[in-house]
Amino acid sequence: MTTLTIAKTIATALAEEMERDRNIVVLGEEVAAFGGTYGATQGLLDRFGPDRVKDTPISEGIIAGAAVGAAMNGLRPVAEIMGINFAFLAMDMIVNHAAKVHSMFGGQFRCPMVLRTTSGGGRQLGSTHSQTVEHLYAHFPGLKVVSPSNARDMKGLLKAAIRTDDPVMFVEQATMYSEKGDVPDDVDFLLPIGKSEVKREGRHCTVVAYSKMVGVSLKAAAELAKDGIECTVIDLRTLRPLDMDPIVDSFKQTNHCVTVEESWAMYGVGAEVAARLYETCLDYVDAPIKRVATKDVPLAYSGPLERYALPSVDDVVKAVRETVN
Amino acid sequence: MTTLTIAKTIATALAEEMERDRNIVVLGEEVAAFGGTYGATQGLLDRFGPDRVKDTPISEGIIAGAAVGAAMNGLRPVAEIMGINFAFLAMDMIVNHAAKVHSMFGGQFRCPMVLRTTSGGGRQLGSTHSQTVEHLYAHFPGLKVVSPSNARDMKGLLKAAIRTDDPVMFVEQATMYSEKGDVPDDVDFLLPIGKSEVKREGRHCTVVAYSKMVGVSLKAAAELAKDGIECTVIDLRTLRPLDMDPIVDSFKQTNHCVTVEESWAMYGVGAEVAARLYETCLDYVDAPIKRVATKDVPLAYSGPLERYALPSVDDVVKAVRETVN
Amino acid sequence: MATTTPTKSKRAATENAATPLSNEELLRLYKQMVEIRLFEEKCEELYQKGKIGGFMHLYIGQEATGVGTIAARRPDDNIITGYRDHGAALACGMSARVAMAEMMGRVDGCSKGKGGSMHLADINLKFWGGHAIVGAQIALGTGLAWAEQYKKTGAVTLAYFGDGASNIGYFHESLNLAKVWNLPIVYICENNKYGMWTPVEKVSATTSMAHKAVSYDIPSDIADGMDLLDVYAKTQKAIEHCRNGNGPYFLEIVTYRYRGHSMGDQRAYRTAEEIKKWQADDPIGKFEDVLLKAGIDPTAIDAVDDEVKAMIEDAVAFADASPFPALDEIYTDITIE
Amino acid sequence: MATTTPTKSKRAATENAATPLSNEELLRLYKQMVEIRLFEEKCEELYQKGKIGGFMHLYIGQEATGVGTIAARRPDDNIITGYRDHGAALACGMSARVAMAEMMGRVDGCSKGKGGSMHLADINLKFWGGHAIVGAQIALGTGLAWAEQYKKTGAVTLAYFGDGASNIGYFHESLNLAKVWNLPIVYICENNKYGMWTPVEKVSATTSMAHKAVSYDIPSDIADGMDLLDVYAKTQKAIEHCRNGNGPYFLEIVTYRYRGHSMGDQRAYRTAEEIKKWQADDPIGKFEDVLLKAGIDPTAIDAVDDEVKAMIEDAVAFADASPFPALDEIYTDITIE
Ligand SMILES: Cc1ncc(C[n+]2csc(CCOP(=O)(O)OP(=O)(O)O)c2C)c(N)n1
Ligand SMILES: Cc1ncc(C[n+]2csc(CCOP(=O)(O)OP(=O)(O)O)c2C)c(N)n1
Ligand SMILES: [Mg+2]
Ligand SMILES: [Mg+2]
Repeated sequence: MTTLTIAKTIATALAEEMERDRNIVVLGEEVAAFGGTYGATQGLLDRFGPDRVKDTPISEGIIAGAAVGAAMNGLRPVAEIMGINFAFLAMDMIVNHAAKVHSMFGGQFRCPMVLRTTSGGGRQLGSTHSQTVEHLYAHFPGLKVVSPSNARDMKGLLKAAIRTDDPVMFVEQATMYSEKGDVPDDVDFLLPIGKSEVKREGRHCTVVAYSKMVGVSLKAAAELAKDGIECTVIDLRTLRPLDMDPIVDSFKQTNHCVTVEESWAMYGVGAEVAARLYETCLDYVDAPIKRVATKDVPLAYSGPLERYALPSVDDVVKAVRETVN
Repeated sequence: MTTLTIAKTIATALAEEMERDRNIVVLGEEVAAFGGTYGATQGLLDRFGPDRVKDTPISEGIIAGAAVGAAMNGLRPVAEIMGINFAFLAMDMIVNHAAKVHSMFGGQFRCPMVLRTTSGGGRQLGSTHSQTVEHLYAHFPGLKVVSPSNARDMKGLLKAAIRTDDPVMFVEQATMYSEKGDVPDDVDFLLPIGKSEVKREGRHCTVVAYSKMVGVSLKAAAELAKDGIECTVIDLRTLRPLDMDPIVDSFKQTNHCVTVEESWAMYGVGAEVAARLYETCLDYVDAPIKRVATKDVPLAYSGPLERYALPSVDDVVKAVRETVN
Repeated sequence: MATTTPTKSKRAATENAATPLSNEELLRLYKQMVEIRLFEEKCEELYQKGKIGGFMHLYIGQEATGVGTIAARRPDDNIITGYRDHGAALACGMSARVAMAEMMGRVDGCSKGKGGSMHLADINLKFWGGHAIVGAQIALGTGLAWAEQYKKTGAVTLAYFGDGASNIGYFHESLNLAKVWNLPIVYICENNKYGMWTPVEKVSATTSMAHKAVSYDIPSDIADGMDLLDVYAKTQKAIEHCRNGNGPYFLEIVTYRYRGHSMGDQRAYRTAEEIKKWQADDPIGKFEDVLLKAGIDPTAIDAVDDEVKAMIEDAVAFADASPFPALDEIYTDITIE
Repeated sequence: MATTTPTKSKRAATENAATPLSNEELLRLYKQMVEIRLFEEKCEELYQKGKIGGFMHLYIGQEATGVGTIAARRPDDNIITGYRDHGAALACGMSARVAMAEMMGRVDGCSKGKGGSMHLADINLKFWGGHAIVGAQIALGTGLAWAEQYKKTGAVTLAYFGDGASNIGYFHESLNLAKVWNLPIVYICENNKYGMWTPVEKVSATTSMAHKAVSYDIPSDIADGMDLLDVYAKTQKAIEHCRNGNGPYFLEIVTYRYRGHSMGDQRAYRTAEEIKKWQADDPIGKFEDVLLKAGIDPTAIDAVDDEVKAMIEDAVAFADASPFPALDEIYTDITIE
């Protein structure tokens, strides 16, 4: 176990995997010479050389396109798109090609690639640079969408993403890179893609979150515990496939649920989780499931406005209180 | 009242609006010289000339980009993207620019544009050409997303979309262009954007659908009526803003609901409708809300496979039966 | 030849032209072109009968492009193209049976009936499809080429696209990256003068596709798509350039499609004269003359025609006998794990 | 001048160079450049103090580009640029007060604090922003130009973008459309040699941005971005070309940013020598010489420096006194209806 920042964890996981498999290559804007905008590819160029670690032009379409084509043809690219807000420019390649070359040609082609990108608000970047939209990709069969909540999970899930033969969107919350955590040293430390995990147990309310909102939910749970309200906090970790099992198990005990996501609620993750929970557990529902999300507005630059729009620990506390009462 | 195909209805509505307002211009691939792939812009070039009706290169990014820029600068473009599957190539322009130039600059700019496109499967076009993904756009505040279910609504809503000062995604189901309906002749016939409509009334189950699935649901309702199961069928018509009022009203009577959509269920429209319904009407729920949708697979070319994956009248009948029992 | 489309061979050649190909090879390429022509005519018929669905784009008139370029490849060189892909599939060596079964959505199709006309592919032939999002194959091909460069195989990638596709963003991003990374790829623009119903000059800043390579400092050439030998020679040169590590190459092939953009295209966007003019220059008729000039016996040519005719009938019978996939097949091939 | 960044004026000019501008005009443009320089230095300071947030990209070193090009526009010509937009905003006539209030997220900012550093704009100045998705402004500008053509106003659009942005798909699709539609737009590539930390030659097929216009048959020119008069003259020519109905024009302006890509950029991707070399050619210092050569009194120049210094202080005071927007402001300006 070593204490690492998330940025360092990612760089380490990438290095370990590249060491193991020569077909793994890394590409993206600023990933090579300067180790990534957020330092998540630091050291790879020095260690693996310019054939395996490649800076690209500002051309999101071909970053994804080159990755898909190379993945079809035997490589295992890990492409970085600097932010999910720019990934719209690569979206055709991701949802129409990465997600489909396997199925559309009857299984002939494979697309073992990982597309790493960052998501989330909270940095005063204005409305085009602050979105949380990974669930849009999770709509598409053929893709896997992973978004871990801490350093340890980053390692286990990134390595699993690189090793799977399917295309994976791997989404990192942009304000979390400097967060530290204890990370297993095992070079084969893997976490299963498609498994939610209970991060805290409690009997009054089931809180479902992923990525940064897991931390927010855990803080809220700690707060609520002071008043005797005990929450189970479940980390989805993967948006496709979506694992409802631990949520259903918990909900059958708590009979209350709050979902927490950094995206807008409308057509979001909370809606899907809630709809599924009602489908399977209607008899256990004691109160409407509440969704905590970013307010339904574009995020403004001005600090106070942005903070007001984003979901906070207080929002979660309030939602849980309202639900359990 | 005149009986028109949907294609002709759209062409007529466009012509009427262009007659009324010289700032309305039409652009897109094949929209001018040959009146659109589906004939929905037939006759416009002859009538309004090449300055107002413009064929473009195959460049989805600049089709949308030129429309947004021109809309900011005083025109009211109606852009056509040949299919929503190609609109991924314009998605940055739509969600990061059309949806945001008004808010991000504090209200200085306006973006009165309509982006018309087609959606849906059922034509054996394979998995990249058969998707139903308009709700992805409806995730974004700043946009309006409209998708009518019949000729009359096409006219009223397209005209309203053209007249609103906000950017609108206007989504037409591609197999419906030759469907006929009675269309009011009134050149000022408008339907409100953001209002769901009851298309049939019944007391046993509330069926919520939009676009082509309204027709499918109405057929199912007729079928069910033979067995004494009476459905209310509600047409969402607009995915953003989403009007829940008639759904809530109906559900309070029927206590049962089935949602029907042509997209995949996961993170789809049914999930949002269900989540909201439970939020406001939990005490009225007699059975889990069922979601009918395309099976969670990429659509195959082969006819039998495609038909099997798409939602059918039978699927709706079955879902309603299961719900009310 | 046996086609119903006029090919205008005069069967009266006199000169004895030297070609870089043996007579056997000439006959093989002739056969491929005839196979494509007859396959396409059969598809047209089957589409009208409702046996084939979806969007279908015929290659009639462009046969020398697919056959002439692919003849110049090494078997491990990659081929990737757009939805107008029947010609490339057959020229790569896909059997008409398997191609036809795919056209008809059957389980014995190359993609198990899941892809259809626009998505033919065979990984064993290094034929990577058939992609129907305009221009996407330019980007995918760039990725294929990158993988070969990385693996140091010496294989070159041939990425085909239309004049219309050259206007899309993928084109720009691909050519730029290929030049910067010095990738072994030949970008082949099949300039058939129209994208759907729109003539090149109405939507492109330049009517010369080769001119589009200038800004990237990528060398280019223009081949006569009605002349298989010209196509072949220029493709050889292009592939050599890439194989020798000189980076990407751009080849414009000027050609023409006799049929509409896709089935059901009845629009009057071109004149009968224009079509006739090009048909007078038919790539198959023209190549027949080459064969005759090379001294190949007319009866040998007739024999090929008959053989191909039988092959196509056999392919239809095969496809017709092949079942539709089981419904549960929709749940397979989505993800691997 | 009063900046802390070396500008290297020698204040010892002897020749009496003729310029196309009056002395009054020269002083006005000098003042604009100094205003930008001091505004940027102040922003740097305020960012370090935490008064400004987000990503911030300074224009120091590139002043002659913004000022020299915009000086050549008619007031109704459109300006649109990327996130490195402070210079264009001020050169368009936005008051430092309003710009600074926006930088600090205050209600009196040009975008009510909603846009911040990357999204300055003023519709009344026909300054259309500040857009932070790389290259999007190339497409938006093309749309602005189309509207002017349609309305027959004679107004020309100036769309600015970086060397890095020229590699994105929007660039290709925009230039092609502008040529086909004959739009009145000057594409202005501010080639400052780097996109973030990556030098042009590492990511672009050609190091000459003007060369990128060749494929579209769009005429182009290259201006020395350290020389305001050269920029001004070449922009005039470009705008004239467009105003006369000759379609798009491409102008590469070779320039340099002294600071990092954005605040907090500490990477060592260029040498101190390189930066010094460019600073020796500082656009403001150089232009000071022009003023002196034109016979302008050094004390007049000093007076401008002092005036601008006071202006910037006043702008900061104004912005600091302006309140943050009310929280409910998040619900406004989303849609109109
Ligand atoms: C991104 C995208 N936009 C539009 C279409 C619709 N479309 C299919 S083929 C085509 C014309 C392409 O013309 P060209 O590239 O010249 O190829 P050709 O058909 O002539 O072989 C269009 C517009 C598409 N499939 N994908
Ligand atoms: C589509 C997109 N990709 C990536 C980014 C991140 N990014 C912001 S600025 C920049 C560099 C742009 O360089 P250049 O165009 O040369 O402009 P300069 O900063 O030098 O003025 C990058 C990669 C972005 N904002 N948008
Ligand atoms: Mg063509
Ligand atoms: Mg630059």
